[in-house]
Parts: sequence; C-alpha cells; structure tokens
Amino acid sequence: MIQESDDVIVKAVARLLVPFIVVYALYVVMHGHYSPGGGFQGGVILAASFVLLGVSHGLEKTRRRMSEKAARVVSSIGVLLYGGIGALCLILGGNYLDYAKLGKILRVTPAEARSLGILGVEIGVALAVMAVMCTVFFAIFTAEESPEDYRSVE
Amino acid sequence: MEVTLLLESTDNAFRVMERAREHAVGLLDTAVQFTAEQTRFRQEKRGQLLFTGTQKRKTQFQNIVGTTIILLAFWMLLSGKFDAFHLTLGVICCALTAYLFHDLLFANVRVGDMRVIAARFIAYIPWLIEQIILANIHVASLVLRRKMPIDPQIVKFKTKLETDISCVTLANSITLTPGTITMDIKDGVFYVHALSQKVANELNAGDMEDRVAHIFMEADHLYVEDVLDAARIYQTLRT
Amino acid sequence: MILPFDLILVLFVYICAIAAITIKDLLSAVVILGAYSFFMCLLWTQMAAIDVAFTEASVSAGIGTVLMIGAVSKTKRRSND
Amino acid sequence: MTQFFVIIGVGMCVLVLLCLYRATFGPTILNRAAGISAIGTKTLIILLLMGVIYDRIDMFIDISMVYALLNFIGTVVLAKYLERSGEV
Repeated sequence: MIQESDDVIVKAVARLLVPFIVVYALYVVMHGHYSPGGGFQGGVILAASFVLLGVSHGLEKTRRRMSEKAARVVSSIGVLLYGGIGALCLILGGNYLDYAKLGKILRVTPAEARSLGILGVEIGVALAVMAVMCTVFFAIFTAEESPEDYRSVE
Repeated sequence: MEVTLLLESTDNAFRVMERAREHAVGLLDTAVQFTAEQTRFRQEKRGQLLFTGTQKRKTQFQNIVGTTIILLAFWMLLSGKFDAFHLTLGVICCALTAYLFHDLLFANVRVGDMRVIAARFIAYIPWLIEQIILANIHVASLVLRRKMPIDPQIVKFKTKLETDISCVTLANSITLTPGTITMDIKDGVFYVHALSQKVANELNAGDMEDRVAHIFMEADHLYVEDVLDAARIYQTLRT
Repeated sequence: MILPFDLILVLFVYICAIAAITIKDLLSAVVILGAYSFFMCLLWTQMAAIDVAFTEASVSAGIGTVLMIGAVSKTKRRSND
Repeated sequence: MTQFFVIIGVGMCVLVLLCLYRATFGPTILNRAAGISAIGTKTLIILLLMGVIYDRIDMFIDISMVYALLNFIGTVVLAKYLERSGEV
C-alpha cells in the first residue's frame, strides 16, 4: 500500500502540510501542562505525519527520515528518558517521579523543577509513542512486500 | 657482394628502427596528450562537482533557514507565550523539524520572488470568495427549482501551468467553487466535472487560470480540447 | 451542559454504533466507526473532559482509521455471517 | 448571545444528520467516504461553537486544529485502498 502516489494534488498538499503537522505535534508536547494535550497525543500526531508522508511520497522518503531500526532505538530512548527521570528522583531521596527533588541538580525552585520534570517525562512519552506507532504502521503496511500473502488462504 | 648485402641489411634495419622510433614517439605523444587531457578533464569535473556541492549545500542551508522562519511564525501563532524559555523551545523544535523536512516545503520553488507570490496570493483570495458566493447562488437557484435544470458534463482542458503548486492551487480553487469539481490531473490535462452549461462556460473562459498563472508568474493561456457528454454515464449509473 | 446538544449527540452516537455493528461490509464499518469517534469527541467536550476529547480526536483522526484500513486490506472485505 | 450560538449549533447538528444519513445508508463506499468528510468539517465548526458558548475558546481551538490538520489522512488512505484493489 505504501508506494508513491501518482496524484499531483495529494503529493503537493502532503508536502506542504507535513512540516506544519510536526510543529503542531511538538507544540502539543511542549505545552502539555498548560493546555490540553501532552506526550501521548503529541506522539500520535507525530506518527500521523509520518503516515501521511508514507502514504503520499512512498516508503523510501519515509525510511530516509525514520527507518524501522531508528524507530526501535527511539522507542528505547523514550522509555529510558521516562524511567531515568523517575529513577533520578529516587536517587535524590524522593519518591519515584517526585520532580521537586530535581531542583537540587538544576538549581531552581521546586515549582520550576516540577514543571521541567513533567516536560522531560512528556518528551520521553512522545518519543516512545511515536516510535511504536511508526513500527506498527510499518509492520502492517509493508507485510505485503513478502512473497506470501494472507489473502491466498481464503 | 656480401659486404654490400650486409650494408644494405643494416641500412634496412636502421630504417625500420627509425620508423619504429617515430611510431613510438608518436604513440607516446598521443598518450601524453591523452593523459594531460584526462587530468585536465578530471580536474575540471572535480571543480564542477565541488562547485555544485557547495551550491547544493548552500541551497540546502537556505531551505533550512527559510523553513525555520515560516515554522517559527506558526509556532508563535499557536503558542502565544513570548518569554525566553518558550521561545528557545520553539527555535529548537522548529530547527529540528526544518532539518528533518527541509526538502518538502521548498521542493521546486524559485527562491527570490516569494514575497511577490505571497502578496499576489493574498490579493487573489477576495476575488475567489466573491466567485464562490456567486456560484453558490447560481447552484442553489438551479437545485431549488422544481424541474432541476442541471446539465452535468465533464470538461477536459489542457493547462499551461507548469509547477505542481500552481496546478494544485487551480484545482482547489475549482473544487471550492460550487458546481465544479476537479476529478483528475494527468500530464497537465484537467478533468473537471461541471454541473451546468453556464458553469462550464465560465470555466472555459479561463479567467481563473489566468489569475492563478499571474500569481505564480507563469504564461497564461487556455484552450478547450473536448467536451465529453456525461448524460449517458448518468443514465447507466441510474439504472 | 447544554441539554439539546447532549440529546442530539447521544442519538447520533446510537445511530453510528448500531450501523457499525450491523453492517456486513467491513470497510464501511471502519468508515462509520470514524463518524462514531467524531461524535464521541463532541460528547467528551460536552462533558468538559477536554483531554479525553483531545486523545479521541488525535487517535481516531490520525492513526486509528489508517491502521484499521490496513488491517482490512489484509483480510477479506465482506464478513461471512 | 449564548442562545444564538446554541441555535446555530443545533442547526449544524441537523445538517450533520443529513450527512449521517448518507454515511450510514449510502449504497457504496464512496458515498460513505464523502459523507464522513462532510461530517468532519461540520464537527470542527460545532467544536468551535461550543468553545464560544463555554467561553474557553483557547482550549477548543487545539482540538479543532487536530481535526483540521489530520482529517483527510483517513480519506486519502481509503482512496488508495480502493484504487489499489481496483474497485473504482
């Protein structure tokens, strides 16, 4: 299903729209603690931008930006960021994900430390969700490249 | 007798050697010439490659900067927070996005006349809105009448627009206007479904295409190739 | 809470849910499920749960429909029963 | 003023009902796809109207922005599926 579309309109519209979708997703992630949204929603919108790119511009251009191997690495990085911030709070003498204790390292007041800690956790969640969604998308839509098709078993 | 023979044969041998030497010298000369030419050619090519490489990197850099600026404007519109922390976040995010997607936003745009295009595009929008309102009234008067005097047809015309972005602008303008829908663009040929003869005539007049060509600074010309009769298709669909 | 909105949206959600589970064509069921998620999102905002509505909007509009169509393309389009 | 927006919103809901008829009872898949696209844009408008009514427009703009940016991905994928399976 993911091959380059031969329609001019779809290709041009997708080309113009994809950077804006990515910036909007990053805005949703970064402003998650003021307005609706957060890590999960931002990650899903990021994955949707890659889906749009893959559907309109083909698999090659998508793989150049986010390959399966990169998706695996990025998802691990996301989980590591989430767990690492939690463990750091644990090491500094608080509970798990007790962001106020991060103020000792960052040299800010506990309130600001909480804000920064939530931001870091949300970035981690967004990376993990985006990578996993991309992996699911690739797994579903590139399986037909293999010679055997499920549909022959009707 | 033998001496003269010997002398002659040596003379012959010398002559052969002389000719061989001349040949060898000629060959060497051509070889040297070839190698010199080849090195010169290779150097030229390398210089050219270096030049195009730097040029490519330069356009890439320009693309990244331009994309960053546009995306930063979009970010500020969304965010509405102008303190240092959020602005830094925005710059980082936009630069990252621009680095990843620098070849999408400026795929084949001639850089330099962007401001003129933007100004002309903004001036085009009120005309389009007026056109949409007029077509709305026309289509509503057609549809709400008791007999519904519609005359659906597929108009096929060849456009003179060159870049994909101008084609898309024209196609979306046609689709936004009620009564006409762009069905397909194949190799510069538009297939447009028109609801009535009046709408099709307005399309064939080519006013909209001229205006779009004026926005993107391209040649403006339009001629009708063919008008397909869609009545039979509708008949078969209905039965 | 606005009562007319609530009643109309609940009616729409009922219509979409019943249509999605009774229809034979799987692709049509996926499409109607998209409409269901639209009305569900409106209903969440009606109940002032904006974060949930945001999640519903992004998941359904962004990737849910796409993945479901991919799943349908792996099987037969019409269900047997 | 709130009353005015509520009336407009109910009117939009009536329009949505017409599209929903086409989406549920449409004979072919193409009718359904067109109905769903129309419902998507009308949902966006109703969301913004709700934002005006509740006086929290900055929250609702985010959700409607998601719909505005992502709504057509599903339609594009559906069209590609139909084109590839040769049904149109």
